[in-house]
Amino acid sequence: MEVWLRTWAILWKDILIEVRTKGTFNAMAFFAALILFIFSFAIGPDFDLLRRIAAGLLWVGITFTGLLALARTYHSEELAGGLEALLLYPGEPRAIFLGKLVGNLAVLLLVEVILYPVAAVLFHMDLTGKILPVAGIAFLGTLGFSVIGTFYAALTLHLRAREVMLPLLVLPLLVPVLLGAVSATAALVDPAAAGGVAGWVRLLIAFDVLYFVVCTWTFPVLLER
Amino acid sequence: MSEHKGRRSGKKKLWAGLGLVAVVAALAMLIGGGLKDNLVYFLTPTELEARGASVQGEAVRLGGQVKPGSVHWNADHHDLRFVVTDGKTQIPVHSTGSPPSMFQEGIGVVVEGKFDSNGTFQSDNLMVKHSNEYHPPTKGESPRETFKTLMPGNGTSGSKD
Amino acid sequence: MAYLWAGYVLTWVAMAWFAWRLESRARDAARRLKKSPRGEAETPDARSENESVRA
Amino acid sequence: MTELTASPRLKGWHRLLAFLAVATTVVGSIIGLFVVPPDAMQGNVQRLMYLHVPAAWLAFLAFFIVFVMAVLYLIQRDPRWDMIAAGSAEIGVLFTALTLILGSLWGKPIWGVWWTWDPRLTTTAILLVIYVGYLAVRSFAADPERRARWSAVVGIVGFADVPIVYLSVTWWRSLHQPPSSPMSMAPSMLWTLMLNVVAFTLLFGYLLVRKYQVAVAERALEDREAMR
Repeated sequence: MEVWLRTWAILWKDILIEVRTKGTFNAMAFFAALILFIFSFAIGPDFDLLRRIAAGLLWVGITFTGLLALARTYHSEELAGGLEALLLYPGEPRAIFLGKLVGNLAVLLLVEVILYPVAAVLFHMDLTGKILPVAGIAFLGTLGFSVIGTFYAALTLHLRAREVMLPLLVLPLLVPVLLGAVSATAALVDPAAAGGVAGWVRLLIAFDVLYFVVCTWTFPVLLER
Repeated sequence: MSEHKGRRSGKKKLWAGLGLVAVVAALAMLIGGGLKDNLVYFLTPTELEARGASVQGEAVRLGGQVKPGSVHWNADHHDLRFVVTDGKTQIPVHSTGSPPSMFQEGIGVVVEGKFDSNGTFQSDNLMVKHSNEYHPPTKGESPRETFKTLMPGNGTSGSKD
Repeated sequence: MAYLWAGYVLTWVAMAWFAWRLESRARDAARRLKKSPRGEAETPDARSENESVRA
Repeated sequence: MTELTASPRLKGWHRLLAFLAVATTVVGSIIGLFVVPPDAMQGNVQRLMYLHVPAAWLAFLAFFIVFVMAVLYLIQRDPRWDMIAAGSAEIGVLFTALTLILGSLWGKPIWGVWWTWDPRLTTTAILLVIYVGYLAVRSFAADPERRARWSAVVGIVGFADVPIVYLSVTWWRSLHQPPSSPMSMAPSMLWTLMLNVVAFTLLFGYLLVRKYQVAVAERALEDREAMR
């Protein structure tokens, strides 16, 4: 069980740093909302169109904001010397991955708590009575995003041009996850959308599991020496 | 020490086994689980009709067979009308511009567009879906050449060969 | 027919270009390996010296 | 690293492979273009199949080798596995791009479009981007040991997409036709296709062996430079 203890320790350390330094959470939430504002303003008053593409725009916002969050995943360690500093943490390196993963997941979910109501207002999405299933899909999508993102953030940490490399590596792998999240949300909000919700949720779960296992397995390789 | 290590590697094996099971389950879910209804590139006429009025004015892809005998091609106006069927439901399609050279009666097509108010499917993009069968022309038959059929002066359709 | 020929020509060109680039890199590496055996100087003098030694 | 250059095992291979590859490719192209009859439905454009299908096969083969070599590298940490993986990935990217372009050239006259977001096409494009990312990781990592380790991980995670590409046509309703089987093709066409698959595979063998030799030589040069 020491893995869980270490996971918690790393998570708690990051939370403390975030709270004490009044981190970037506010700015990130504002950025995400700003993206939605710009879209809804640029597209104009075509309500039908807005409603149909709402889920897609929402996830564009989440993706961009998420990429910002991911780039900062190992920020505190970086200031102390990069991945080498991470290696100083004793015990199972997978705990580092899990701790950082939960951290990213929590930050993104908090952003989404703000983002979904904003999107509902701007894009005329009717969420009444569907809040739980929509939240479930948001969780599954964000989980897949965070797993791949936390993993590749560690990989790109010491790469040249990493600001470009992180999205370049992450986005292709995220296609199935984003496809599932967008389509499932759209199917819930707009009953006319293609396919049932169940199939998309299955796609999401399958890729979440696949990515989680492969990334947790191979993460220690990234932290060697 | 060795005992401790043995217990640890046993635990590691347990986790690795669990991971493997999870991966296999995920892959099985992708292959077997009802994704067939979701990851569809096009809708069949029956499915499209089942959607009813909800797809009015919404861009969709419709896929099916060109019903034999339903093709009307106006070469002067590049105006093409035909019926797409899946054996059960039939949907009239209207398309402008030259169709792909493979277009003929009985062949599979995918059209992108939307329903107009008359219930005719207005196609913006007409694509031909060909089968995975390949064979040389039989004796006396000449192979089709691209852009020969359905071009001005060629009458209604290229179904005769 | 234009599509057909475009496809074939493009494939041949792509293959030839890739192989040619590879071969020139191989030649270059082999030349440099010969030139500076065991990390010695790369001057023409040194090379001829080495060759004479080997001969 | 110097003992790598000393190993003479692959020395003469590439010439034989190069000769065989060129010979079979020339013969395969001539038969595909002029000897075998055109398809009854599609006419001469169908001859693109003799390039498109072998190119796609090579792409799968190359990425499979990247995957296997990545796993081997992570187990044994032998830099030679990494060199093979790197060469294979580069060849794989070339042939994935060729597959897409040839498919596009085939699709325009037959389907009527250069490109559409069909599952097969989409997943193949994603595959290309994933392995371009793999090569980018390699080019942006300076230290050889780290480069090998990181790219191995990228190769393993990225390979998850390959079976999905292959099966996408049978799983999902698409515009792309399902893979042909010996039953659905005339024998003469099948043999031409097989010949071209062999030709492409020989070419792959030659390119991979040569890539490996170059990698070994350049590594030796790097080490000498570092020793100075």
